[in-house]
Amino acid sequence: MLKAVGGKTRPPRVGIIANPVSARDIRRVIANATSLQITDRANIILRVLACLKACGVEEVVMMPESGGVRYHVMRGVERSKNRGEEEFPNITYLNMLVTGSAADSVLAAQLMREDEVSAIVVLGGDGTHRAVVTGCGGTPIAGISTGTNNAFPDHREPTITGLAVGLSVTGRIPADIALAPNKKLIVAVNDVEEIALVDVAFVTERYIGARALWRTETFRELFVTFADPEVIGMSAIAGLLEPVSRREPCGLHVELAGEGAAAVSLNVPIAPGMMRQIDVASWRRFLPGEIAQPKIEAGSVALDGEREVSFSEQDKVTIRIAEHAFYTVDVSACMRYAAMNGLMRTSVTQQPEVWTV
Amino acid sequence: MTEKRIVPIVMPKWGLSMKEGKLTSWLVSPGAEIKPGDSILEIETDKIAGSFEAPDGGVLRRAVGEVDVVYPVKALIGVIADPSVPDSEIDEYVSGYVTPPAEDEGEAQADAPQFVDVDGGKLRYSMKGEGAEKVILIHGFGGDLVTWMFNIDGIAESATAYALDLPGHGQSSKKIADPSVAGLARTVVSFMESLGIEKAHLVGHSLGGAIAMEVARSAPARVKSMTLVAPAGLGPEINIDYINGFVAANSRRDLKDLLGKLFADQSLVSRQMMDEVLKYKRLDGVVPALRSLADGFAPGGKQKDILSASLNARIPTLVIWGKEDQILPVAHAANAKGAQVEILEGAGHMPHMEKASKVTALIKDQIARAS
Amino acid sequence: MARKLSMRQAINEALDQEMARDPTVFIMGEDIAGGQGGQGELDAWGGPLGVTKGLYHKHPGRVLDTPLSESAFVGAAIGAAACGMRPVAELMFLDFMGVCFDQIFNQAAKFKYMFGGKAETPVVVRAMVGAGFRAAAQHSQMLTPIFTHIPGLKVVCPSNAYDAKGLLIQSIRDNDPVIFCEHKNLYGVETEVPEESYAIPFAEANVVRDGDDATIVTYGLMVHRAMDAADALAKKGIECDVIDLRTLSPIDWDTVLDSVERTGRLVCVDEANPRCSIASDVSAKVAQDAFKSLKAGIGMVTAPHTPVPFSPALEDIYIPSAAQISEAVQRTMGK
Amino acid sequence: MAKNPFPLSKEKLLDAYRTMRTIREFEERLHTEFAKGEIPGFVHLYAGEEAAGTGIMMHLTDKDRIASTHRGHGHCIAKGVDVKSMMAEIFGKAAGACRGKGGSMHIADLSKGMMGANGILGAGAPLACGAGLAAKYRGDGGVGISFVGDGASNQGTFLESLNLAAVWNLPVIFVVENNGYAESTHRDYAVAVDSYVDRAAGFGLPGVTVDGTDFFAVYETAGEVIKRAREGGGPSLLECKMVRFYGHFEGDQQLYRGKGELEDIRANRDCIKLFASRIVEAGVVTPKELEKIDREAAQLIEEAAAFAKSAPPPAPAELLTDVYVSY
Repeated sequence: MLKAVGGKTRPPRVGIIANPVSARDIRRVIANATSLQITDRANIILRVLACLKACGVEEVVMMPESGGVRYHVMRGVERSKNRGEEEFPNITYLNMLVTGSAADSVLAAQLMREDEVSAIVVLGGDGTHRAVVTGCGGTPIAGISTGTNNAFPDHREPTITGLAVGLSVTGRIPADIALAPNKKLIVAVNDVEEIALVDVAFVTERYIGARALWRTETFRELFVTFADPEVIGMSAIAGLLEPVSRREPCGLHVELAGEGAAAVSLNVPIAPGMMRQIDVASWRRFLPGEIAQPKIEAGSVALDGEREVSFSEQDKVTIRIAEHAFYTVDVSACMRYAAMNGLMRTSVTQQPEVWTV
Repeated sequence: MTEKRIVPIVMPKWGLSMKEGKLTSWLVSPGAEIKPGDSILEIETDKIAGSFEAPDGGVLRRAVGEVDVVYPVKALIGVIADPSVPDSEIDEYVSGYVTPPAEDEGEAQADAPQFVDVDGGKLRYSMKGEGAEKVILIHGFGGDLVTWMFNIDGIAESATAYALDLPGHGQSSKKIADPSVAGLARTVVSFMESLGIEKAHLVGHSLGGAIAMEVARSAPARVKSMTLVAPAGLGPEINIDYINGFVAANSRRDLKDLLGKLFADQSLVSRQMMDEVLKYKRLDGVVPALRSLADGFAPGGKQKDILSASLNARIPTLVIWGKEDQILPVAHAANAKGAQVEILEGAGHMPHMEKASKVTALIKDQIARAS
Repeated sequence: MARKLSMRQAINEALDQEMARDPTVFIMGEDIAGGQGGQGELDAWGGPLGVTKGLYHKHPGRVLDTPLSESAFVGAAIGAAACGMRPVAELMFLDFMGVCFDQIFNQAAKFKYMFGGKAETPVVVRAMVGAGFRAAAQHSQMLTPIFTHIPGLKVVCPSNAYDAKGLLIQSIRDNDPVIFCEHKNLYGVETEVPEESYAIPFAEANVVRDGDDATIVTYGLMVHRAMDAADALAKKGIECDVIDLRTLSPIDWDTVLDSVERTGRLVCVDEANPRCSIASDVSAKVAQDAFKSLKAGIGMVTAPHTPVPFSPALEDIYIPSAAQISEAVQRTMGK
Repeated sequence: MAKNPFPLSKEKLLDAYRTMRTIREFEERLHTEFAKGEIPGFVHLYAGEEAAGTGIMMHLTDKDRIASTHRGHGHCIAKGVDVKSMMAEIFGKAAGACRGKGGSMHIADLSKGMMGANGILGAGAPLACGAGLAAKYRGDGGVGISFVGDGASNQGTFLESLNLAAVWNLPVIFVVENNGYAESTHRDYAVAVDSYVDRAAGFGLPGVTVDGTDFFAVYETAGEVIKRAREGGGPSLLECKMVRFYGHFEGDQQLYRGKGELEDIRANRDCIKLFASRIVEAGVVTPKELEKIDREAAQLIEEAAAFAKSAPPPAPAELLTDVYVSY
């Protein structure tokens, strides 16, 4: 089922999709959320590039965008070249029209999959990762958190993510160790399917507007792929009720309570720094194979924290959960393997034992 | 006895702040026969220019002062004496003359205007002299206590002279609670009460004359005599264009012709005089105050308060008028029944400035008679 | 005795009284209180030369220290004025107009006209002008001509404390934008100043000395130099009209022309550089309108066409002197 | 009719549509009149950007002030300036909003809180700070809105104003209308850090980026930032990513555009089409209702143009008036 990560016929190539407008939405205003600067995003990419090069990756393909990341990356590369360094791999940009919307990330992921890159490094929040997963098929992704509600991507120094990707795509870490499977939620509104990596919320607001979710009075129902009490946002509601890990073969379904019908009232960080009381009517494990329907007849579907689709009484809406839906580079496993097997050693006086995880 | 026979002409002190003055011209030459009150020379200070009138009669024996030279107050400028006084004596007098030192700060302070709170606001006034008789000098529309600067020292020689700034004028409050003649008269009475002046000789110029008459009418027990200098209140006519022009004037150009109408000799209107008027007129509240006053005593361009009927023999009344008055018709003097009337040649609406010595002498006589 | 105030005190009193009178008046500028954000005293400076000292505590919330950001705060003053306020912005040194000039000449000066008469911008920009402070080229200029050139602006430059108070009050009450230029070497000079508020109308020059032989037209610090010159000339029998323009835009042409028509001789004195200066402006006007009255060529005494030098030895000869003025008057007399 | 899912009443939705259609008609009319040589000088058209101005202005009243840009017609219309007087102004007529003295780049109506289009790029930001300062000083709950293009956001005035607004906690919103081009130069070239949210963050202001072609995104976000400012929550920055249908000014051949770029934005990013389809699909309004507004907007602009063309020019004496209130 798992392909070897390194391409056999061509030298390994890595794709990078950096969303320049993640962490830019209304939560800056309503919740003092982080707004990671463009220069910081570019510097993250430069750090990842340096690690990829250090691991022997010579070709990187990137998504073009018009948010300013590209110019900083290219300036950084040029400055390095001017000083005679060979710090970075060769960079090419996908040939695609930039629209400045999430569609760019979807398209870039599709093009990278078609181009058979070995892995895609993603810079963004939950929304960006969802867009990439929509297009990347079986190509593994490595997430770097640069968004607002980062329930999905890990929080770690991107240098290490770059190293883990570099080691794995150059074939030095077995795929069954380097890669981890993930669940996803699939929402169908009539014939159109959308996915979510972390959570699907049904809310009564029936327009998209500023997308973010923060008006708790509109929340009705929630499905999550995993429930982690260490994150913020919708999945935090589930996480604080009953933790479910990313690896368990089920999700959680939470029904919120109307007036006075709460089984449990929770204090939840539903956005950065924004604590709200959430009244819960019931919750249960949500299993693969189940097909659920929302209780409300009209409203909006919020995917990974953003209102995306609105529906009315005429629309048929269903939701289900899928296991092994896509793969992520397991940075922790990779680095442990690298350490145990001396992958980062440059002079070999003592051969380590070969460990497996 | 030489002192009596020789009359020194010294730089006068006009107004409170004057320290020196410039002799701008001699109007008579040495040897000329001089009557008291003749204009003999012209002086300019940083505030005002004016002609200086002879304090006494005789022959101008020496013109010590040089034209365009600035002299301190009380410096010797000339000598008048009878022809019988020998030249040697005159020369001795001139060479022996010592200009008295300028008043020290303490004396200046004693002279400085004071303020008193009365019904109708804060009033500025100056007080001079120590005589038993009290005299209150009431200026006219748009004027202030400084308009009596040529007279107050003379009056103060034999009486205690008070000169006040009416509400809306000088440095008194610019708000006028009641801008009618009756209201201003009440302010004067309140002023007298505040200073403990039971009875006084009232000297009023123009609007101040009408105010004096109203005080005499409404509070006769407080008035010993009246001297009315070109007073309002003796007939309906008034040069309303002057009044309106004065209220509206905002620049030196506006004022120049206007102020000329006050005097028989228009050259008396100096740049400094205009500047002083402008400085006053620019103060916040002055223009509305003047407007309300003008509307109070001359609504529709005619005087409202005709007080001639209230004059009576119990309060001796002297009326002084400049023959060339362009503001209030000198013919109104005839309406002052029972009053002594003095019409002065060569004077306009400001006889107490243009013919200062004469007017001062008339006021002193009036006070003496009525005491 | 009438009360005497320095020009610094007179300006402070004008601001104080106008703030007390009109709640829409507030003042803003760099360090006009001073000490903000530090651990020491507030109102530590009261302006770099102490002109606004004491107002901060007297008028809470109405004395606004600004960042060093002239474009932003002068523009904000102009914007607030267009919204019905009467702000007085202090630009510290008029030399700093270089960094906010757009807001003054393209915005404030133009609103009334380019919005078809429907806007009013009652803003006052106060700033120090003039040389003699050993402050060198960027803190000493007399840039009055630049503002005078621009339609829509009014330009005021008082020569004494009395005028400073009355003209500043008028500037605040005026409904047009006013550039109020304060000569830093006059701040300490005292004159009699009434305690009450008063406004001196614009376009009314002050004749500070009368004479029939020649007319000296000037403003600001140069009024004092001109008076010194006129005193010296009087000793030689030459009597001068000395005209203090007080406001450069609008300007009192009548007083200038009346005087020149009487004296027949004109010397224009300006601390600004000579080209396109107030002096050249007055000269041109008189040459056009009173040519027949002129008995001699017009004299001009100005700073040289150089920046203001630093060294006292140079700055002292940069500033027009009484001797130069006196010589210029005598030249018009053929002497 | 379906239940209205939007945060605005049907009436308000139609108002928004009418405003956007009026702007579009106005600008398209200027486009043709300019080509015919009927308009003096030069004009900068707001077509394509209507959703931003409209979505923001719907939250404002006359006590809220805006400082606009050289591309100010849309702001004027959305802020309630009379369309006929605007048209007459652009034709240089006495009946113009500024009596023919300002022209396209200086239309203002302070009674409507429109502090003027501005020919100096970036100059409006300090003025909006002044409006915010006045509102804060008076405590009247008003806000100042500074519109600035992506190009003019490089001006020192703009950056200084971000700082001043932050330092004084002014009720000011800085709206960056990012249409991608500073005149003919793409923002990628001219803006070192091509993120206005970053710029705001650099001064301690929250910044938000929204899709400026999405009326609802603009409307909801603007509502939050304006409410925040009114309540004393201080300044913020709102970047609207949008598209410009015409050149920098009329007559601009737009040779700097990528191949197919204009066709793409007109086909796929027309904010009015997107808005119309959204409200029609939701079943809140019918195409017929919108068509009626289309006709009325066209009629209004037709009347405005006829009025402007037939109106007399200013009298020569007008040259000298309105320089000062009194002089």
